[in-house]
Amino acid sequence: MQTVLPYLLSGISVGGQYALIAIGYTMVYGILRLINFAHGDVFMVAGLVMVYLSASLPIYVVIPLVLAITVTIGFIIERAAYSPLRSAPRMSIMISAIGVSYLLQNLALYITGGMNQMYPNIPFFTESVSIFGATTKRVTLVTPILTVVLVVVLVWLIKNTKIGMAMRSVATDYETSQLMGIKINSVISFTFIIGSFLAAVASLLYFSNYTTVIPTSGAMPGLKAFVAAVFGGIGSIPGAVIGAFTIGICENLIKGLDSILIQTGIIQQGLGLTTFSDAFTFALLIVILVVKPTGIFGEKVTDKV
Amino acid sequence: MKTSSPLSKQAARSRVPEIITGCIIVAIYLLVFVLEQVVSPGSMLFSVLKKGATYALVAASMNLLNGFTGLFSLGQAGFMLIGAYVYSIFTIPVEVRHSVYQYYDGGIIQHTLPFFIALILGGIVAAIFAWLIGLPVLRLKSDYLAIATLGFAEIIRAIFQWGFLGPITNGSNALRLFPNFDSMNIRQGGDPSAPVSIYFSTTSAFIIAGICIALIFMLVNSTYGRAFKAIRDDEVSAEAMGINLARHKMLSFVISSFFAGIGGGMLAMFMSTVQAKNFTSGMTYEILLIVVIGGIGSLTGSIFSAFLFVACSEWWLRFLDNEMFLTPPAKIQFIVVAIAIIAAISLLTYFRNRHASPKKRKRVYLLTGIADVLLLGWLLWFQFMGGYQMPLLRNGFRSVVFAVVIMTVVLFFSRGIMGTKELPDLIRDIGRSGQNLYHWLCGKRGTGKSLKGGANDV
Amino acid sequence: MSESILRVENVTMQFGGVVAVDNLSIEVNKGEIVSIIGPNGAGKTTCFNVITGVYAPTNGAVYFADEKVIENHPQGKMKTMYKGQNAGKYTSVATPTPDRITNLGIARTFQNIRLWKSQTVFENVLIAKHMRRSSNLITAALHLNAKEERAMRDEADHLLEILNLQDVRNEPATSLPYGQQRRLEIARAMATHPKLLLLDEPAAGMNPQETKELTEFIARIRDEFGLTILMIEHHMDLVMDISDRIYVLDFGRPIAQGIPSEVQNNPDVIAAYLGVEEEEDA
Amino acid sequence: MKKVLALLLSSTLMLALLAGCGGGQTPPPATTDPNAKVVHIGVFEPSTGDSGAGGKQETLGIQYANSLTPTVDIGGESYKVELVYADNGSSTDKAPTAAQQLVSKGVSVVLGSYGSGVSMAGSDIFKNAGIAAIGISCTNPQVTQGNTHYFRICFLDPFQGTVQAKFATEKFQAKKAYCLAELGNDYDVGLVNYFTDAFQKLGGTVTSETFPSGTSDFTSYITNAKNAGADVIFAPCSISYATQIIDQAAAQGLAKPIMAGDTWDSNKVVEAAKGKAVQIYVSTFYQEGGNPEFDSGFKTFLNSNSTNLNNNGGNDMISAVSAMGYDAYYVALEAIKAAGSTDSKAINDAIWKVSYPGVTGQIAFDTVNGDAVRKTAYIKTVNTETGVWDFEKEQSVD
Repeated sequence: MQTVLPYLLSGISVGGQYALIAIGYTMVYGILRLINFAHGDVFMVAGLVMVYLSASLPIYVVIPLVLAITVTIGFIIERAAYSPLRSAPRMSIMISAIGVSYLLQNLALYITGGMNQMYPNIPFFTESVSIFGATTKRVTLVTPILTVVLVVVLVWLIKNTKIGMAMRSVATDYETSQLMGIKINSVISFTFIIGSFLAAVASLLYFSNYTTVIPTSGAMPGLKAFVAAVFGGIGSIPGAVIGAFTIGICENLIKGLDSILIQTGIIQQGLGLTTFSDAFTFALLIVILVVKPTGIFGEKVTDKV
Repeated sequence: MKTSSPLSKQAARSRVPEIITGCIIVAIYLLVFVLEQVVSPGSMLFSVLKKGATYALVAASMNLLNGFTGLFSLGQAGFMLIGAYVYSIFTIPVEVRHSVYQYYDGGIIQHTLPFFIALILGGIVAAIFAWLIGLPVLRLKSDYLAIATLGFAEIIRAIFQWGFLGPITNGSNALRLFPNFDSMNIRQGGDPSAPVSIYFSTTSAFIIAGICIALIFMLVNSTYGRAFKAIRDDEVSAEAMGINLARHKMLSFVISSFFAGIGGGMLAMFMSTVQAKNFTSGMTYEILLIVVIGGIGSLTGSIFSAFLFVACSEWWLRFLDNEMFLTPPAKIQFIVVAIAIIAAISLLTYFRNRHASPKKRKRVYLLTGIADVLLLGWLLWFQFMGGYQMPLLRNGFRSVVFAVVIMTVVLFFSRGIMGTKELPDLIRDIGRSGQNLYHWLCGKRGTGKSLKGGANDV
Repeated sequence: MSESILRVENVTMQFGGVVAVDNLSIEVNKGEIVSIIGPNGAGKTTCFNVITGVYAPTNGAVYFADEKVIENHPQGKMKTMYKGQNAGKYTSVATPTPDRITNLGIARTFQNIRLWKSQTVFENVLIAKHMRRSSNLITAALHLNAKEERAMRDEADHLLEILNLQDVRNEPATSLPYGQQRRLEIARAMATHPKLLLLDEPAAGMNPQETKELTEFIARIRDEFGLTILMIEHHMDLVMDISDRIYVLDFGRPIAQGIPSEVQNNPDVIAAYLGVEEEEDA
Repeated sequence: MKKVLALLLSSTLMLALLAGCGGGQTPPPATTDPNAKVVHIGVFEPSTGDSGAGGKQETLGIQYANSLTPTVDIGGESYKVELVYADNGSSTDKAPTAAQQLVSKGVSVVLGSYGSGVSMAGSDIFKNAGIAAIGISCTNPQVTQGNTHYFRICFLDPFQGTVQAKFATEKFQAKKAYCLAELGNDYDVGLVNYFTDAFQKLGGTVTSETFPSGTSDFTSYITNAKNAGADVIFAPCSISYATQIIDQAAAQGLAKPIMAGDTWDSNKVVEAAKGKAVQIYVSTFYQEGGNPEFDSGFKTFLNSNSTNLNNNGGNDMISAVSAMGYDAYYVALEAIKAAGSTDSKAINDAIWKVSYPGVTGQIAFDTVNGDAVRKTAYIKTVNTETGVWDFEKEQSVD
């Protein structure tokens, strides 16, 4: 247990951050059937905004400002790049998402001049604490708790508020909801706002932990969060959270697998398994898709002939 | 519509556009060959042509899958990686293997194959991998298929980087010193150090890509190609008409991967080093964008846009990456051009939205107006108060401009350059519009309308 | 005349708790025109989907030319839900994909027209000939099968001529009016060289004149091509005119069968169905 | 009609754009004498990507040297030296086109690159064009091995790895080392390989691991290092990863020294380590204070212009690669002078014989591969209180 614990800890922490991003993916997919490839980059942009703002403003002003700006960016992206393509084939809108992602990354590259940016220290978050003999940043412990709290709030919101009901209705049947007088555009915008908000929160947590922001910072976490969303059954929020934690933990266990196996005496020499820390995520995804094509919590859909 | 059908039937039977197309293709090959002999071999032109030919092939192979069969796969980079590795592993001369596989005692493969056999082998290995991958994933639907193939590409990348396969793949290290396009140049007496007598590197890239694309083109126009299109349009009725979905999807997937593998081998020849780390999902996205810009379902479009894409990203837009200082006349020139562009875009928006709903129209006009005022104000400021440094230009600006252009294409020209047309169709259209334009210019008002009809008729 | 070409035996199709088809048995003999009628939601199209292999039935079997092509028995969750009287009668599982069924000689049209949108009328028919090709991938891709290709095109043109679609040969399939699209669906199905043709509401959306033409046409192709036809139809004129026999379904159950005059006078049928339909017609 | 209009408009747009390009290409500085003769030197450096920061610092050294000596005498005539830049994006797939870009601009000699992988990837292009390249800080032996057109002024990885191994055993009496390299980075993998060889020869044991590109979570790797019982950690990766590793090692309370190669000699590393409980030792080419005249001049150059300061990472700390870039420029000038022409072939032949006293030491090339003959490396350590590099010692292999 003592050998595995540090890996579990970092796994849970990463999983929490993935979860917050994954919710954005899963909600957008649930409503628009769109893989929002730009979501990971919104997360990166939130990190950059933090870096640039904190250079001149105090931290307690910056954090709400970062949240607000990220939400605005998410809203603008939806209005500018996705809403004109509402009636276009699904492939075009997905390609538009790839285009936005490309644009955000290149814009970030241009603005930062290709230099990696150091994320500011958020007091309290970045201090080291000791737990069960393992030392880690406090944010590692805060992340899963905050994630769970946010998810509970979100689920409550979707279950009980009017806009939440509208979201569920749009997710179930797009056309009918429109006929029933639900304002599709505002529901979709709201979904993007929530997704971007969570991405901004995730970026606060993630970059407090891994303090360098580069233009491609969002790509891998974004992709993994999406995999987590698919893994848990896209469209389902608890599924996304469980998927994210699973992937976070598996990923870190793979990184430590050589070390664990050597310590427990199963193998004598490393197998170089760390090479597969990213690939393993995808292997897991493919296994799930083949066994249960709609993910763990996904609903089965049948085509009508 | 009905009245024009005998005419269009006649047009369909006419072979003239096909003949013109053939002539154009031959002319392009001759031109490339002649250019290669005339222009300095260090020119960016050849770099762009070689990479363009490579990307054209890969884009065509992706179009076969995504455009013609309707399978949304994002695994192209993975299959290119396989092709590139197989090609380079089997063509590195034995005498330099020790230096390339420096950490693995020269590797375990000690044979070399002629380059074209290695290229084809690369395609075959990619096809075999595709078959294995296709067994589980081809049952998945649209987005799930996309993400699963994307995942497989990442897994393939990790496998090729794995240290334990080092004696074959050189681990994560680069493979080098294999024959590249420049080795295709014909040298005096066949001596590799002798001066070049006939330049053949770019032409050879064109020939390889040309043969492969021609094969894809013929496949698409065969009964199998028609079956692929049926699957794209409606899987259920395709199956009901006796088309075996699993088999045909697999065929398309395997064939597409075969050509992607060959494209990978060509990319290896172009880059002259191969490293698994470069074959990322970003590469797949680039190719996907090429396909979309060219038109999903048009091979001609893929070829055009591959060259356009490569030329813009590697060559024509490079100047945007460098800081630039203007001379006073150049500054005025710049401002005039900038105003012209702003005016053109504003007019375009104005005309595009003339018939939109009043609410939308009002909003669009307002936004355009504000943007115009801001930009013109800034230009005025720049003319009278600003310095002589060209604004915004510095490293990375090229990519930003490029991304904006791509977004514009995706949003406003979602059918791409060619839609689903091929070159002969285009020539046919041009011919028809030419006729119409002629009539129109001669003042026949009645036929003036058919210009619009002709242009919209797909 | 009594040579059986299609036999549906005790087929039950359950979707979760909904029983769409309940213990249905149908027999179609060679050369017949048989109609299935019944109110909306009676399970007619589901029955077609079972015959063509789109759905695997919960229970029952389908025979084509006295050969068993589909057989299923309830499994898993269905087993606990299924309470049919045939439990245990069918033991093996054989559900070929639709293309296999088509290959055997059963072709169909669709109720909600499913033409290939981006293809022209001619191409729609031509593609359906793909299944009967003899060339393999390589000869086809290298265009070494010119002779076969020409034969395919000629046959497709021939079919268009028969169905009077020659005028719109090069139009996009979806630009045609409704009636022509239905005819094109029939042409496409016939291009697969079927022995049995399943028509799913071939006259839906047609005006009386077109319906009349269609009636004659169906009878004609039956005779010319030696086809057997099983069809679902709501136009009673059409059904009563050309059907040799009629099956009536309601709530997934067969409630009557026989020659048109028998069915027309069956009180169950009148109660369940015909009365309603006639009101609509009037 | 609308279509025609749209076509007209878009063609105007295209024309305007083309005109814009044409306008842009007019020779930029208004002061240039059109009759002055010019020799072009290519700067083949990354300014984006993982090694962007290092590449920029190296370029700064070259620019500084160019600002001091903007002309060169060839055969009694004064030629203006013009630098031509191409960003190889730190990636081996962008490097060939960047190299081609330089070739097409007609450069006489190339300087660069920071990073061995990109140098190797561009090598063939230069070779085919008959242009010589002078590597500045690409330390992998393969860059120059088996060719006659690639030179370098820095030491090599077998040397650097040995220096590090020796330093680890001498200073920390290390018996176990944990090595971490980025997958597919020739520099990392090569250096780790040579370090491992040397360290094992000195009687130590090594655990090596690799991480995929784009990794930002190193906590598990640091745990692995702890579990392996390593006395030192050797992680010669790009700066992007370096800052992460330092930060996370500090957070996890890793008490062992972290060692790395010349890539870590960057103010970004100092910035990351400042105020944290970590020990960092790097081997490098130059130590600030080695040549006060260069130091003060370069600092003035940096502070004179905000872009320069930004490219140096926001402060005026001098990185060894800047000094190397500075030296490389003068080596190139020496070669041009010796060749007596701007012809790239003649320059290539002349480089073999160049011997130049640079700020980083005497530079001369061996006759086999064209590598600089260097005997010592400087070991530096971060002073985490003040946030500057402290000189540790001069280490040689003997």
